[in-house]
Amino acid sequence: MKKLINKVEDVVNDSLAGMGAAHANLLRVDLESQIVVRKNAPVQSKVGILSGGGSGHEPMHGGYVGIGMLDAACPGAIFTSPVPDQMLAATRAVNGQAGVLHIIKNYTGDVLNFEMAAELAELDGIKIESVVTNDDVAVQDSLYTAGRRGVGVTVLLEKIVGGLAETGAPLEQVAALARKVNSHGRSMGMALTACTVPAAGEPTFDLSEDEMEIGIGIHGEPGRRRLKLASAAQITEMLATPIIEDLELKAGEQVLAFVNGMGGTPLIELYIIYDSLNRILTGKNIRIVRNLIGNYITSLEMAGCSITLLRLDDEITRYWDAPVYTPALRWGM
Amino acid sequence: MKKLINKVEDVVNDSLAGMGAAHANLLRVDLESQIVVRKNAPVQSKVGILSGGGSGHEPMHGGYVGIGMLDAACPGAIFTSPVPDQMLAATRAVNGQAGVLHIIKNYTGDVLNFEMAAELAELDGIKIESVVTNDDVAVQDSLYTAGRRGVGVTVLLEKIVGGLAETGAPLEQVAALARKVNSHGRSMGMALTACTVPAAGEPTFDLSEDEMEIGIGIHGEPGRRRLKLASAAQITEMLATPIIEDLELKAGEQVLAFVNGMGGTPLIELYIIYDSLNRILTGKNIRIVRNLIGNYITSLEMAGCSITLLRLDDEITRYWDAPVYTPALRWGM
Amino acid sequence: MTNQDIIRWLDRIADELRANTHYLTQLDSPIGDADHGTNMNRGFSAVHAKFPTMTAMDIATQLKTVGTTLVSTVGGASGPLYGTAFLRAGGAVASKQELTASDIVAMLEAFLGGIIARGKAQVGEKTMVDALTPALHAAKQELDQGASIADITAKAAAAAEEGMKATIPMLATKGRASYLAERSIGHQDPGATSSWIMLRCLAEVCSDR
Amino acid sequence: MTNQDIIRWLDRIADELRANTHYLTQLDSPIGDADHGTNMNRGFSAVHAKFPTMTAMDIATQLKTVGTTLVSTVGGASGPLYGTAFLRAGGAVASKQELTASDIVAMLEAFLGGIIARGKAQVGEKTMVDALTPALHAAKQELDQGASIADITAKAAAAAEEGMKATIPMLATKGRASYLAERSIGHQDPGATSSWIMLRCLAEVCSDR
Ligand SMILES: Nc1ncnc2c1ncn2[C@@H]1O[C@H](COP(=O)(O)OP(=O)(O)O)[C@@H](O)[C@H]1O
Ligand SMILES: Nc1ncnc2c1ncn2[C@@H]1O[C@H](COP(=O)(O)OP(=O)(O)O)[C@@H](O)[C@H]1O
Ligand SMILES: [Mg+2]
Ligand SMILES: [Mg+2]
Ligand SMILES: [Mg+2]
Ligand SMILES: [Mg+2]
Repeated sequence: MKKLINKVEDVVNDSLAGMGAAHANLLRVDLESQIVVRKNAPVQSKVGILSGGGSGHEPMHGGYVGIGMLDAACPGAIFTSPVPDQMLAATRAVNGQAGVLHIIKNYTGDVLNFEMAAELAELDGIKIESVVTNDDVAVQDSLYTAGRRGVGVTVLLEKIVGGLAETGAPLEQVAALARKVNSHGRSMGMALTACTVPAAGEPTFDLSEDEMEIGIGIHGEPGRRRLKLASAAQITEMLATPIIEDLELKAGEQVLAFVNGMGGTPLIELYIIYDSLNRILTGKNIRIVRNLIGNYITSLEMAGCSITLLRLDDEITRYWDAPVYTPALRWGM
Repeated sequence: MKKLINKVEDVVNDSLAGMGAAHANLLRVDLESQIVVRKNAPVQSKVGILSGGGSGHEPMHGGYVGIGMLDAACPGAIFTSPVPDQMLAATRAVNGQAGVLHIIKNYTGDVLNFEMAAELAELDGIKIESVVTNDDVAVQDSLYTAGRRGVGVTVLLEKIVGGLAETGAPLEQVAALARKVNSHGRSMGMALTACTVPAAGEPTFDLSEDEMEIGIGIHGEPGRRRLKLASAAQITEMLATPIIEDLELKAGEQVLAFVNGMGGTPLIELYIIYDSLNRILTGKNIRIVRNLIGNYITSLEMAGCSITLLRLDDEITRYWDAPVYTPALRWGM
Repeated sequence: MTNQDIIRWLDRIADELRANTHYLTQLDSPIGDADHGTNMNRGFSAVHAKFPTMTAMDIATQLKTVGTTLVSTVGGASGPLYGTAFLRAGGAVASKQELTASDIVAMLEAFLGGIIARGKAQVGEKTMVDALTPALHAAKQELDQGASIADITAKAAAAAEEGMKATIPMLATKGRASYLAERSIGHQDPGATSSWIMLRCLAEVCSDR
Repeated sequence: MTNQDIIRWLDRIADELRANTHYLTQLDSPIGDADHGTNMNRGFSAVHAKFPTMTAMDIATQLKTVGTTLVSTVGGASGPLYGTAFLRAGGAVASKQELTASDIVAMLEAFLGGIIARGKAQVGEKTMVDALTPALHAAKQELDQGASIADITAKAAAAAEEGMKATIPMLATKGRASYLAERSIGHQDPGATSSWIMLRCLAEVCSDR
């Protein structure tokens, strides 16, 4: 295992310490509670926007704390949902008397821990709404299973909902927009290599020189299918087609196209994927009117990418465009 | 070789096409001339800021074309300096009658090709100033050698000088600031893994599980020394110490600290390095008042990092803070 | 079983989970996210650190302390699941100074009940439930036949081991492994394995008495 | 040597560089950036593509066309270096219809002169100059002794090969390899190797005539 780390058990803490030192103008890191909180939190009368999940997906979520996006993030151990104590501490820290929105990616661990945290917060008299993202079309959805994973849409949702919350909108409206964004977005990912959880010390799976995994999540896990390596154009087709079909995107519609790197894939390759995606969508007369390309929701140093498409309407576009100032996303200010 | 590419010979073109499609609001990509040009270029009476070099260092340089930074970039083949024709085409495209600054990283190929381009541009009657960055303390400087490489400072310089140029400052002043920034900055890099040039198809060097290279550049080349893998804190010490000594940084001075990923190292690790760097500098009472952390000048998918320190003064800080809007760096607008 | 036996049980679990950290994490690699061993070890190390204050507690408080400690330190799916399990187990033995055979079976029933209430999994979904359900059945059967605590817990552990092995051919429909669908087949469930470890430790403590 | 021989020479170079692309790139890996073969092949493929228009040109124009083509397509250090070399070589044989032995030596001298003027390297810095300098000396010596074109170019190629091999123990002080300092020792310089290939092709064409 080759990583720029000190002790395996200090990875998350050391990284959070660096983050806190680097972005003291935007946020503070509370190492004891293991939370990242917007500097001036709680913002009175503003809905607090809180997310969290395992670490290893950087910049998600800590990198999205700041103005116009998250008010707090709870980072768990690598690939492990944080615990209710963190979520409760963060909820209290961002409660500006307008309630708190919990943004949860659909994984059993995240859902269960946030569930317990919400129960505890409500005992405190804090109004909580929870939204679970589940945009991964690689996974079959069913009432009888754990359901689809929450992946790329989470990043977009956090930005958009954060934009609305900044206007002082009430909790119900913020939660409704969050649910709409989730229902408007779908994602699918693939891996060229596995990644290594520091505490495990070895790659989560073996993949030979000419193979890839299609339909992966963001936890270094294998995907739905192992296939022979294909060209960027073919891979883009494999990822985009199920998304377009599942979203039932029609000619004339407008989307935000998000090409995300899994952590170890350089930008030069992500632009190649974007080029293919643009050709596919243009061919169907679906218009990309906003885009995001880079490493935004990652799986440690895994090589690979995911594609997310988000159907845009005026409201979603407006809050996507709204100013944001966080370590990882910044515009308009 | 596992990469998200189509044909090996199309890597740069496909990626540029994606970039052009994604950022049409900021720039246009001229695939025939192989240049990336600010959308509204030439800006009349503004010094044109041009840089270029081999591809494989993304987002450098194309990702820095836009408002407040570069007016054009010339991407060469992977790790290969672009040719004078590209530089000349770009120079013409950004000449707003106030002259053009060529920002060149100190590599024989880049220097020679830019030299030829400047000769041709001057025949056209375009005023050219050239600034060569050479900030890599891993390399001994000498009149009788190729000298120090240009690495991380180049990114900072392009931003700062681009900020000044946007004010309409004359070419001599812009070039003088560029030279000052170069003289105020030093860098050093390290690699945990090699990288694979697509056309070569195999890693540029072999490194065993417990080894690292210290003193690398940005072209996938081995470094000055091969050492046993060390902790993030030790590595940071190895990189920062020669920089601090070479810059003769004193207690009370202010710096911009730039922790750069080589392409395959995830952000979580870069923040660990930043944490160590912050401790080292704080220990010497050197104040980090600005920072940049992420993949900004890369070596394809290489795992590793580089540290750059830039001594700040009021002028440099002012133009670092000035608004910038490019695909890869954006603030203040 | 006294409150000192509970400490012995927890101590043994902590030891075994430490020794099996890598093994459990390896089980979690092909069908999960390579953290189950680390998670469980983190949780029971935290429990272990609380022993000084726990020795004087009654059994119910001990078990509830384990529950809240796991909830606060494990994270992931296993934190709330095992956390709720121990909380409910504690609830089932409220104010008991010593656990009889039937108390132990009631404790196991509440333990499993907590996991099902939290995680909504049924038998056959390739989770902890697949180790704990046969274990509970076996324990009940032994109890009905008037067996000793040592025999009850030994049979429960043996049934848990069978149940754990039976997860290998299962197709997962709950937890992370469900994302792999058919590809989850052929791998032993890490959570069923940690459940078996806990029951094995219980049996060992009970046979040592 | 006629303008048709020049085309034959260039054709041979293009063939050899294509065949040796991987080899040259491999030489450029440990002490460079793994692109010399790709660079040279790209340049001479572009030259090759211009043959239809080049066959009717005089020798000087042919060589200058090679120079400008290399400058426009190779990039890196080798583009301006070989580009300038061919431009100067063309200048040295202005208006010649056929090259005599002394014209060929003059062409080689201008070729090396171009590389030195552009790159400022001296003998012993582990570059192309270390193959070309002994080649030029050998050619001059042969010329002074009244040798044939075939012999002159054969001896020049042989000397270039020696010079190329002599770069192995050298410590680089110019080009990318200089960044490695002591670690550049023990590796053959890729540019010296491509220079040898060009001279070998010249000798082959001249011996075939
Ligand atoms: N809904 C559920 N009900 C019961 N057990 C579950 C459920 N979901 C997951 N599990 C158990 O949790 C185990 C994984 O735990 P762990 O790896 O610690 O958490 P995570 O899956 O969040 O990484 C699985 O092996 C499985 O036995
Ligand atoms: N200053 C110089 N003078 C002469 N030859 C040089 C000089 N610098 C580099 N070279 C030659 O260029 C070769 C490398 O060419 P190439 O790999 O194509 O360019 P780059 O180094 O830009 O990647 C070296 O092997 C060396 O022979
Ligand atoms: Mg987990
Ligand atoms: Mg090169
Ligand atoms: Mg797990
Ligand atoms: Mg090279």
